[in-house]
Amino acid sequence: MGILEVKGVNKRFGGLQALGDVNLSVQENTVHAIIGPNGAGKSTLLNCLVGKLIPDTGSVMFDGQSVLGRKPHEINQMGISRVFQTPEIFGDLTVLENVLIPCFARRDGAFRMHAFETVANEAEMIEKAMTMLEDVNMADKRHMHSASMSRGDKRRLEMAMCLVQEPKLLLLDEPTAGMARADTNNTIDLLKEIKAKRDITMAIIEHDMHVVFSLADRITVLAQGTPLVEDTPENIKGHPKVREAYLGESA
Amino acid sequence: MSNSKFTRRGVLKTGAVTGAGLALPTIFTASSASAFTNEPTGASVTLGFNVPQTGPYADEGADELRAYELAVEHLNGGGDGGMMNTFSSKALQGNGILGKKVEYVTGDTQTKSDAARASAKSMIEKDGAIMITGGSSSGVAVAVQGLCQEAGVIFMAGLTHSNDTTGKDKKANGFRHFFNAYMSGAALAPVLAKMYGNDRKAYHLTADYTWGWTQEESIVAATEALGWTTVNTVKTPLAQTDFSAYITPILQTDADVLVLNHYGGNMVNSLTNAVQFGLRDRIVNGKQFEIVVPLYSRLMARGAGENVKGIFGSTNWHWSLQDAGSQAFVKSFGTKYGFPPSQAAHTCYVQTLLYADAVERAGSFNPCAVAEALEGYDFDGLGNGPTHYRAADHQCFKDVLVVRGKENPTSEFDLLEVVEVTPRAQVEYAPDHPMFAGGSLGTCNPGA
Amino acid sequence: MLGLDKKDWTLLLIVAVLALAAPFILNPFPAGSELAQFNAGYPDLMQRFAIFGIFAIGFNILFGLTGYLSFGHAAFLGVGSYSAVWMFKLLSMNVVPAILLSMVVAALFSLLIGFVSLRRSGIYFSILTLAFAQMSFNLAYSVLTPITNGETGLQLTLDDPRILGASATADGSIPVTNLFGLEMRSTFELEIGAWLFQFNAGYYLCAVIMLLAFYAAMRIFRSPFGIMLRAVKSNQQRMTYTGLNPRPYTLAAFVISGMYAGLAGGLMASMDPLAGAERMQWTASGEVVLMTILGGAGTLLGPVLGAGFIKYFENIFSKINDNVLHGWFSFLPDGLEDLLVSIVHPFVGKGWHLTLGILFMLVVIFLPGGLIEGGQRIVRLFRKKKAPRGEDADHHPKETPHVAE
Amino acid sequence: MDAILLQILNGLDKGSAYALIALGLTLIFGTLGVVNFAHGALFMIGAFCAVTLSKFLTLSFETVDPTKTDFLGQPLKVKTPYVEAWFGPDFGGALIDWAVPLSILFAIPVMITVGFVMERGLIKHFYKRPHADQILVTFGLAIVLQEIIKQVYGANPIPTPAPDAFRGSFDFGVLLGFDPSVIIYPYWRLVYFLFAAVIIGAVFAFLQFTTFGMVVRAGMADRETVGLLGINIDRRFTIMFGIAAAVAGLAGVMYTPINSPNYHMGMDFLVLSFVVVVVGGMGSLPGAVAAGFLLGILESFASMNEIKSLIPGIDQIIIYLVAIVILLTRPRGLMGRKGVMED
Repeated sequence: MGILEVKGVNKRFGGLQALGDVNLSVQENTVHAIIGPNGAGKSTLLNCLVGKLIPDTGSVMFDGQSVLGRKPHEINQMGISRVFQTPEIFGDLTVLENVLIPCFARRDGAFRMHAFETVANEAEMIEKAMTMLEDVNMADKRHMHSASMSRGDKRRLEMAMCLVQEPKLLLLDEPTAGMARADTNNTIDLLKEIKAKRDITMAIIEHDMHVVFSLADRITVLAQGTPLVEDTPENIKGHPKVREAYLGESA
Repeated sequence: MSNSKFTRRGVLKTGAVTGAGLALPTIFTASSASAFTNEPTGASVTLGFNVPQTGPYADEGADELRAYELAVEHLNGGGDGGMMNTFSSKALQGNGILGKKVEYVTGDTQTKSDAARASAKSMIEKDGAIMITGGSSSGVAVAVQGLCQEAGVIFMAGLTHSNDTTGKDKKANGFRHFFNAYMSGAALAPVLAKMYGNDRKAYHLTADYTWGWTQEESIVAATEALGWTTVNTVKTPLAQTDFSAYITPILQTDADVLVLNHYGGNMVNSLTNAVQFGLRDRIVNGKQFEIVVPLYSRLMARGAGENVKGIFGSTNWHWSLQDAGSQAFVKSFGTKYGFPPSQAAHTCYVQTLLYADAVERAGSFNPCAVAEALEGYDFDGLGNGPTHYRAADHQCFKDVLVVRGKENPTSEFDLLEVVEVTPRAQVEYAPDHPMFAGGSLGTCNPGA
Repeated sequence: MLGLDKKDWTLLLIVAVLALAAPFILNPFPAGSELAQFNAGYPDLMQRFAIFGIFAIGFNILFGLTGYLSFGHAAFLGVGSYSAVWMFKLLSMNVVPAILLSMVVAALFSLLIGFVSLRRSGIYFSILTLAFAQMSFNLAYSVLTPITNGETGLQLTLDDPRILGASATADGSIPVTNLFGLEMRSTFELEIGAWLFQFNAGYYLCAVIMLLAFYAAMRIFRSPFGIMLRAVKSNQQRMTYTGLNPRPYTLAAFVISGMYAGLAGGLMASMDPLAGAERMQWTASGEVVLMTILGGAGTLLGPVLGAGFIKYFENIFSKINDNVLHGWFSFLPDGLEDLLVSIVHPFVGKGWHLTLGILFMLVVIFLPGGLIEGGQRIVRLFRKKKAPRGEDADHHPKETPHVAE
Repeated sequence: MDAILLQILNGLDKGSAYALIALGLTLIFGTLGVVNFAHGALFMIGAFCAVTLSKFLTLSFETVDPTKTDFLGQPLKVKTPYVEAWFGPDFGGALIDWAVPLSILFAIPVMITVGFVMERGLIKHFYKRPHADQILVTFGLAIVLQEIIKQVYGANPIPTPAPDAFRGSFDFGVLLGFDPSVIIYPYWRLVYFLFAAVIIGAVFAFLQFTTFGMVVRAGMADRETVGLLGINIDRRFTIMFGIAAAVAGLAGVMYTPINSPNYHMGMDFLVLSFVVVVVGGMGSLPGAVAAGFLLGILESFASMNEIKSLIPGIDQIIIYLVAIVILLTRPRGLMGRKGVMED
């Protein structure tokens, strides 16, 4: 039994079958990659996992509970954190504040009127955030205005914001999309680093084969909204169906 | 022009010895020695002129301010003396008030009761004004009157036509020279009956706020007493600029008279729209359709252009009056500014003279003494014939003018002609008349 | 101490000193001098500074932190005033119950409007709040006259059925508002040489409440809640995917700022027991927006400065008439005097709107961060002069300005 | 039935003014991304173009008429307009009579110039600034403009009547088989409606069928991409601002005979036109026009006695009520695009 179990999920947009009978199981402490060509339904599937879309049929169980019908913030509170294609951070806030927010979110839940507490007095939270920042080598940038940082630093910060929540599942939505090769490699290193330091379950939606094969323990190949095959990277590499459907002749 | 401005306080304080003197807690800002708020102790006395300087009534406010400046000039012995020469009381000498030079401060009411009170308060608290006067709407007049009552200064209302000002909202410290909605109705109705007959069906459009309501009530009562029927009374929002949607329904009724209980910009627009829709060309029940504007403002009527021609209404005063007082006022105002004064200017000028005269007669600036001098006072020579300041409600009783938009104006000021001067007796009413009932004067408040 | 760091304490202390010494500071010119026209140290205006300061501080909690631009906040000030006056009419002339009720009513009203309006964001939210406020104003002016007394404004009368206290005083006037017996309008006057200073009980009540309001706002700015509100402004998407629900945060901010507005309204009625409908008009809502942006949205002190700036112009510049102008320039030869008067004339007295409009434009064009930024620039200028070539903040990586600045 | 017909006409007429102002606002917002609180002031300036021209045409010399006296009892100075003296009372009088339609010729260059100056001198510096700053600076500009007009022309409304030929009313009812003078409508208001329809049509045609319009529309959809194509979008946007100013100005010119213009008429329309624009959906031109007419008609219906007696005061709040209902049921107004002015 995986921590995330997707069973028989269908989603139609008008006449378009975006997801057709998707089954997926993500095991704890693995990196599970979901790959597929453009339009394969990767993003639709992700949106069904985080509560942005509701599947027409099927079930999505996370940690033994259904996520269907829950709002994105509720699903996050269940233990799923998400990294976006382009880093989504709080640009008007400092780096430290950016990391403090998820700390508070974990401690206080979706809403709390902590209007008369003082951030400066939250030693425990600050320590937790600082440890996290040190972990991603950003401690010296804690007072920086996060919008003014480089894209690589923003990505690092976003990871830190997700990791500090100690998620049971970290979803990564094409974390290297649009990046130059060097940046992609940096991101891969960062993820490897993260993975090496802790037990973590990740689901990566990715287009870039290089990234996938560097990180994933298991890979699901999606084509036209349906999973073609699920296997280890080694087996996927040589799988004829995958070569045909996804990698084409270029591979 | 080179007159330096000394406030009461300035004269007082520049002579004061250096050192700290702590006064007792007082109401507003009277010094411990004085018997009433802002008692003038120096060589001058400060009056507060609170008029709309911004907003839609700014031009009317500007005209009021001109009248006040003229009045101050006359009180201080400048100019030709204006109506001081024709005023039945001869207490004013042209040497200021009680020998003190008259100074003034001005404020902007913005035609909002809040802003008007703020500016009146500032004149009382900061500039030491002993009397507040002015305003161009009833809401403001009632609000400022209430303030002056609490502060312990006299309020001489400017242009305010609502029955409430000297009705349910009357105050012991407040006085109104201007006429009111009841008087408009009482003066206008007989003329209307004479001109248009006793068998008329009236349709009212009324500005949806207190002044509009009191006027509607007054006109309905006065016309119905003469046999007219009221087909409908429709309230229109204050902010309305296009009245077409309120005028077209009239076409579906058998009403043959439209009464516009609007003032200012509302009046200009509703009248313009009514004429546009050809109401005046209509024949209903075999009668010519007519429009009536019970309260006329010449300044605003200009905005309606040719549409005012032949339209009946009432007014407090008009520059074409031939009595000596009016002529003297028109002459000094016209000579100074180049155009004739409005009714707002007239009432403000008269109110200032009446206040000054009352102080002279009372021999004191104490509001209670002044109020006593004004109460029940009979005077003449200020443009409206023999006039009586009634003690019971502080309302002036005088002749009321019924006017009509002139067919062939000779100049841009010559818009109205006086049709009838309705004698005072005809517009009088008992102080406890139902339209005025509900409030009480209270007692005079000197502040200290 | 009290949850503030040293920097905040300094700021609070400065504001406190300024507020308590306002009667001195705002009256720098001797009474009777030509410049006395610019004195603002009289009770009514000082009260207004404090009251509109509270209003703007509250508005800034919503707009400055969450970025939600409400065009209807005057409605909360209005209902606050109405409830306070009704309290005076029906219960007691003591200001405490009146102010409390005005905050409660404003809170309920803002909860209702906020709940509906916050279903949309951006300009759609702004127009929803505007629509609610304009409806309130239009109805208060006309059909709700039995409750609001329409055009004139709700005021006290001699026959109010007051439960605690008499309808009228022994000498037949309307009782005055008080704080457990201390009359709000009572004023101490202090003469020092040519100067006259007025210490008004009402003003000090307003000032103390403003300090409390300022302190509360400071705490909110520094709290985790405050960070959440800034997160709403910065990135709502990230917020939801961090497990936070932005809606209750914004609604809480909306209600808090509504309560600030209600408090301001209640205080206004306590200083002067009249509640006019114009208080609810969109122009009044626009005014607090202008105050906040003019002073510096998102800063603690900015809104207070902006409020003072606008109220100063409204009350001081509008009173400068030609007579005063002639007084100022009377030392000049007549021709020059008249020339100067005619040059200045369009900008003062009835032209004060023009001056205000020009100043708005100048401030927005040259000081994008509002008056606060102007102040910061001046401070920076002095610092640079003091320490030429020295270590300068500009050489460090850009840090976020502390919100208090 | 006849009452409803008349109210529809009233609504279309009111809607014409709303739609014209909202159209200009949306053009400016859609192309430049600027929230222009000074747009009402442009409408007002247009109206005062008509006032200025009619003042100019009635510039007069004075002759003394000893038979009459003025208010001070002195011989009356009779004013005769120069144009009447130069061109004779017939043609001169006709010129004065036709002052408002003639003002269109005068207003177009004036308004385009005003628009250019505004855009180049002020607005362009605010493209990258927050909307709040744009609102503040244009609001300040609106105050300055209206105060200048107030200092020149005073606060009172100034009558600017339509030409004599348009002063009567058109009897619709007779055409439709009703009794005479039951359904009548003033000629000038019909002219206004037709004029608005023509202007709206012209603006849409211009955007739809000219290359210039296509580029502007593309720019409204995606400014950066169009800029990358090497097209000087900035200059086109300046021209669009001029056009928007002209549309607002012409709406103002033609409005003067309906209601005498005064200095605050721009502010009176400003809030309503913003409501109209938002109800239509930010950035949508058809939305702005549709919302203008919709709100105009609903406002007229709400003014009917039958409806007012059911819900007292409904005419005071109808526009706002409709705005609330529409915004709550349709998140981005009638035709708004996603993501525009939502943060």
